[in-house]
Amino acid sequence: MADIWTDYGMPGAIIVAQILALMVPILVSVAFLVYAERKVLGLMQLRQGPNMVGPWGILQSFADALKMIGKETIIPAGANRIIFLAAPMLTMMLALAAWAVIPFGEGLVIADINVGVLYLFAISSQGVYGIIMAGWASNSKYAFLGGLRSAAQMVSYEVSIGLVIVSVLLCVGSLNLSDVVEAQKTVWFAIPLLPMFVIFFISALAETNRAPFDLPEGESELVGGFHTEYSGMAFGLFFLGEYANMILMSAMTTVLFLGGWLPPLDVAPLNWVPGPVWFILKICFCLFLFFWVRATVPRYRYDQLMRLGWKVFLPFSLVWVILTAGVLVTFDWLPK
Amino acid sequence: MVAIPDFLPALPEMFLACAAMALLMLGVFRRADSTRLVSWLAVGSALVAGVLVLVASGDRAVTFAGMFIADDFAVFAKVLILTATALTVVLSVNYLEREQMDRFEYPVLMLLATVGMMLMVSANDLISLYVGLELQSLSLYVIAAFRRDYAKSSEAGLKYFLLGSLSSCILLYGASLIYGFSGTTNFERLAVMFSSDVPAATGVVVGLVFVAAGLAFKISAVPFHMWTPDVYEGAPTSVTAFFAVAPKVAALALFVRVLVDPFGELLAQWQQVVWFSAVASMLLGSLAAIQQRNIKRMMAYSSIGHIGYALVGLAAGTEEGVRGVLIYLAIYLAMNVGAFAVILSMRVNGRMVENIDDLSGLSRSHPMMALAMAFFMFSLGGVPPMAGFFGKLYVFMAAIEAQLYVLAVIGVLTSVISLFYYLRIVKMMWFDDLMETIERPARASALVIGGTALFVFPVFYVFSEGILNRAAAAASTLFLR
Amino acid sequence: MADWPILTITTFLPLVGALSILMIRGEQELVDRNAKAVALWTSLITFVISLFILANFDPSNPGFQMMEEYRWIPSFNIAYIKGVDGISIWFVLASTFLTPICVLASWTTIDKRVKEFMIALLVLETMMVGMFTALDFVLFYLFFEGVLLPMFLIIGVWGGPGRIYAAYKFFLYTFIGSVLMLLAILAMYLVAGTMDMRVMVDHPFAATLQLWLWVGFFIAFAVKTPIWPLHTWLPFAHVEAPTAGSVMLAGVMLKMGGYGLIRVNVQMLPEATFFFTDFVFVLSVVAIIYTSLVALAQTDMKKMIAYSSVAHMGYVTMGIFTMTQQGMDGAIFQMLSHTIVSAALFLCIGFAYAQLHTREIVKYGGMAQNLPRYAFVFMVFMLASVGLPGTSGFVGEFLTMLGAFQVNTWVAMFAATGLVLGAAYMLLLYRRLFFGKLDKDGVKAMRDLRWTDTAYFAPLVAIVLIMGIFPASFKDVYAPTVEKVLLDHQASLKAAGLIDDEPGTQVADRTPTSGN
Amino acid sequence: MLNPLIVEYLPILIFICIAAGVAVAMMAAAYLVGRQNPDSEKLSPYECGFEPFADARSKFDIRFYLVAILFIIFDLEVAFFFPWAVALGDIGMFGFWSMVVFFGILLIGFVYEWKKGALEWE
Amino acid sequence: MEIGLTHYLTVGAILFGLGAFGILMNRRNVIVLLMSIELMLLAVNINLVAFSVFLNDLAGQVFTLFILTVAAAEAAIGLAILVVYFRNRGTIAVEDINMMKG
Repeated sequence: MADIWTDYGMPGAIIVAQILALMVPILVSVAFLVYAERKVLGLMQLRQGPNMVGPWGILQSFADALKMIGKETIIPAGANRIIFLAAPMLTMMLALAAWAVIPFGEGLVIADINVGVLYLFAISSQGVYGIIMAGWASNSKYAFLGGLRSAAQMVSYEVSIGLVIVSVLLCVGSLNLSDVVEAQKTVWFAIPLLPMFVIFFISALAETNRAPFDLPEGESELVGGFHTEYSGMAFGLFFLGEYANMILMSAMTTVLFLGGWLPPLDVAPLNWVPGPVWFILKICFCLFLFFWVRATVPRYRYDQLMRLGWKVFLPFSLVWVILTAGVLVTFDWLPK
Repeated sequence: MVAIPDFLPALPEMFLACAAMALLMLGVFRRADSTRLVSWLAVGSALVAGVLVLVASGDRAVTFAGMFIADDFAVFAKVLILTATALTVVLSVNYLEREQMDRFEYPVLMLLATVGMMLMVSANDLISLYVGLELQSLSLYVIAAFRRDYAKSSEAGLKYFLLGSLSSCILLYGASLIYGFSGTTNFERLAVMFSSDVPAATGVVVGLVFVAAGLAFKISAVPFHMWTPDVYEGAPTSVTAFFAVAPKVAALALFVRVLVDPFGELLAQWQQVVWFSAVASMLLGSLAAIQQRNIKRMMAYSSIGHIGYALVGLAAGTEEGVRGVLIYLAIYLAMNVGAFAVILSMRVNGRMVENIDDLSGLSRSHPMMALAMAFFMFSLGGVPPMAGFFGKLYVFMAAIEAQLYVLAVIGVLTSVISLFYYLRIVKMMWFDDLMETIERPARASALVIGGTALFVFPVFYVFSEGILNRAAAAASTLFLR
Repeated sequence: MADWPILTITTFLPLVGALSILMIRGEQELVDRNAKAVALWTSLITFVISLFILANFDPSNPGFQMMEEYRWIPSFNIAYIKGVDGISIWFVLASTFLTPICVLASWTTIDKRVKEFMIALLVLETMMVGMFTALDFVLFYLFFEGVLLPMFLIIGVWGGPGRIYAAYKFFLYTFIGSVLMLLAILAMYLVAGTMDMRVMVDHPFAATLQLWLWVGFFIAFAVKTPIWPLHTWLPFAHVEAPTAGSVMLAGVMLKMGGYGLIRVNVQMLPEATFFFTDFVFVLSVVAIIYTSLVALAQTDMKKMIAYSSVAHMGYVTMGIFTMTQQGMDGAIFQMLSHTIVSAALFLCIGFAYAQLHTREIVKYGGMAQNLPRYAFVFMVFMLASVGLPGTSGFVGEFLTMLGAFQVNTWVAMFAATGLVLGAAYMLLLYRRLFFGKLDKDGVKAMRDLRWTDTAYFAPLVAIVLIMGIFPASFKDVYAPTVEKVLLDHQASLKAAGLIDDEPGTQVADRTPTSGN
Repeated sequence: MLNPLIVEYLPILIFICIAAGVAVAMMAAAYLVGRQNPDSEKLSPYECGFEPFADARSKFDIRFYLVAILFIIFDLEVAFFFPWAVALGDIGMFGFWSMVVFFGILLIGFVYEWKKGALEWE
Repeated sequence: MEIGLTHYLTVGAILFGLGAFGILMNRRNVIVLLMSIELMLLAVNINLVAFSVFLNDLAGQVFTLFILTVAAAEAAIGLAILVVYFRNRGTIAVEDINMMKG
């Protein structure tokens, strides 16, 4: 018995503890993220934002959550029950699962697998399933079309994201996310690969169906998009998933381009600050960019969106990958 | 650092692939009415590739880490394939225009399929085999369904796709077993492995059976022939013409190489299977064709039968047998291209006709075409003095030499049965009265008809020794070990 | 003279003619006329050239003469070998002789697709001459089968109402037979290692193998000859074929079977031949009697002649397998005679058919009164067919019977019955056609032979009579060859231990009695 | 002890399980807490107040298929880029030029699509 | 229980069998056929990767990569053909693929 405990039980318990220690803050921060977004938007547009629930309205999100739990979960007639319910859960689950490989600091990662980038890429690609399932299962025209649009949009930008990641990998020579961060000791990739960084960030907006690419849920044409028929907690899960994804994308941006837990400059006052703090700060910066874009940029038309994805980002990132590789090979800068 | 492989042996393939891509770009940038230009350029590049193949012939070169082999066997098959492609593209040009499906992708896809076929016959590894096979198959799936507005065509494409990918799966499963139980996918290493005294693992034999089944699918040998008649009937006729020759040649050459080269030592294991398949193909091909009214369907069964004859040579498992197969393929190519050129010319009042009856009285309206078609039919039936006779002569000779007497006897008997339907076409054209006048064939088609007809009858006699020597050299490269 | 390839020229000159006809373009009528003219002149020139073969031929030499040999497919030991010996030379001449006659006979009777018809006829001639002169097995087989294609078209395109069935039957029967021959050829090639027929003749094949090979060849030749019971295609083919087709069919193509039996079965497979002799005798006798009886029952005159052909071919096979000088001499002579006589009879029927468009015997009658010249010509051929002394038919039948008597009396007895039956139906036919009352309007309106018709009947009559009166002039050409064939045959039988080599027994009986 | 591979990946498995558990729990909580009182009007799909007509999952624009198909192809090409990018240091110049060829082919396909209008939406 | 090669092969064989049965038994929908084909390909991949690991030889994994790529292309083409077919016939039921007998 003791062996089983030391061999399996103990490490298992540690892992579970680690996971919970990560997941709970994420869920909480999602709640605050919603609040933060509304506040930031409010400030940018010279209005108040939430201010009634709790001090400065800080408990707004929790109130919303309570409301959602209390609401009735409506499954429309003709909908495919199982898929209808599975879709939001899948979205939520994926948004959380990706965090398993994100390094918060040196060694501060739950699973330090050597194909971390691939895992991340794979998990974030799955996101489209939740949406297409929701759109299809709802048995509603708006949901269906919204789902299709959403899916098409996400896959379109997925390709560019993949190529962007490839260009980062060229400079790293490893698929391990910690290695990716370590490789940015000299300079953050956001600087040499600036165009890639931009593309990645914009694609991340599209991946998460955020403004200005939030037209799957463009109210004027498609009501609520793929979640038109969702209500209550089922809707809440989509909602949570979307915001969790935003944080995830920010984390990815941070890891890939902004040096992860590394301080901006490896000098005295800056490197006293622990890595995870830098990491969280950078995520916050990225999230702020998300809000900023939402507050300022008007929504794209669908054809513009697809054009941008296929005709601008894709060729550009393709060429950039080859260029990067060429430069690296020619000057023998390749990581060995 | 990775050593840079020798590209030269694969030069024709690379040229053709580049040509296909260049033509694709040409077509897409010229936009309107580029089909004719692209088609003729495709013919030209096929010919250039053929020249490259011939120039490089003679030596046995293995490159790309043992994946690719260029030997006389491959050269022979490639020349046939390229000839078939060039001829069928020539035939297609007018057909496509008249049927309003002249899109420049067509010749490009043909070229890509041809590249795949060339890879297939040059494959020296299960991986390159698979890649070549799929490049071919994928292109063929598309051109089978090339006539988008025509239900039969898309159904043919769908059917071909479904069964074709099923066969690919079967082949792959076999390949995985072979790899797993022998530890290698390379043909040479496999051959070395089997030539030792250690008996082959059961897994390898099972894998071989799967691979053979998958390939039998591609050559449409019985019992894996089900798709053939439907696809032949449904696909646009020019595509059917292509299907009937080039992929058959390539897949059969591949089949021969796989069975003879790496698995030659397992002759005892596969000979019975090939024997059975040959007999079944010959029987089914000749019996089922008799009741067909649609000429494309009839040609499908006919081609099943012909694969059976070619397999007779393979069943012998000897160098003579392989030589017979190669000669058979060469002749098969000529007569089938010719016959399809005639079928492609079967137009009445501006639309295609496919019924055998529509050939009635062809000798009245187009005596030369009817004569050529009679040549092809007699040749397909194996009636001397047409070239088709020699094809059968050599495979049967090999079969008798390998003491497969029953196979040879069944072979000649089925070729007699098959004469029933070949003769029926001759009868239609020559004995029956004129029903509807078929339009004049386009000049290119007429040239192909004339050329192949001449080949089938007198010209083959002049070149037979040359073809024979080439085939013998090709066959011998497979038996080096 | 000897240094130009006369056999090749004879073989392929008609083909050249056919190609030039193919090139003729223009007005329908003009094309037809030119086609006929080209065909006639080509075939006549070919005939003249073939006469040079005869002139150059040395009868005393039993081997092959005027040899031509070229490499063709050396890797399979296939070569282009041509040559004639005493056995084949007359058949070459028969082919070249009958072709112009056929062209003439079709001059007016063929009115549709004249061009194609002439081409088919000339191609047929090429194939026939090629087959008789080929000394390489592949070449032999190619020409042997190649005959089928033009003949198939001749029957199918220009034949009577049942032509399609007849053409199919003709084609498939012959083809099935010959594929078996192909297998046998392949087997022989694999044993002997060459396709050269001269080598094959000397090659001793294993006894059991010989039996199988013999069967393969025999079926092929038996269909072609035809030998009962494989003759059933023949009546249909004859009835439906146009006159020229029937003439070629009866005149030359049937002889291919007989020629093949001698050349292959007898010369190459002596032991099997010895083994199967009685079997062939039975078949021959049945053919003679049975088909004569069938002929007696026919109401269609073409069919009657067709069955009589089968009967006559029965004498041929019987004669060949007696393995005596007389028997084989007679068989060859019978074949030559039949070439002329049956061809002529078909021409006669064709003449009548062209006017009355029926072959029913009852539709005719009393023609002797208004068609005297026709009646005379018909009579000559009828008598030759019956075997009246002084006509060609007599010599052949007499010699084969003589040979048969030496070997097996019973066979000869039965064959003799066939002679009586033959006389019965031919005389009956003649009586019903030419005597009796001239009461049918159609018959009354018929015209007699004109000079154009005489142009092809006259030489036939002449030859029938010459062959009957001076048989030696024909026989001497091939007798030495036959003698050698028989000696070789006996030598191989001795070597195989099938017969005693002491003189005075069987061999003594078979010793040729006359060389001249 | 456990297989190192499992040690490395077990946390991920547990993580995914817990994530799924959280999602299910939240959904279940809503069911337990919220009052379920469905009626047919509530359950009918939203169609701006009209009665729903025709099948919601009807035919849709072919271009969505096209995008899906293009995505499959390109995503796989990207999948090929991954190992290449990681290993470029080992395969050097030859590896680079191989990929340039690959890239060229990809580019031709891309140009073809572009010119054929597969990327147009209006 | 140690998980050995046999287990992988069994899984592969079962998946392959399921795919094959899916193709042979399914009478409903062509999409299911496409999925069955994919299933079979994946079964092959499992085999190859398992062999590759147990043989300590990379060829199997290389093969798998090729298969994956080709499978994607195949799926793309298959879907495209299916779309064309659907536009012509208005159905993708398997039993309706019968315009040509045989």
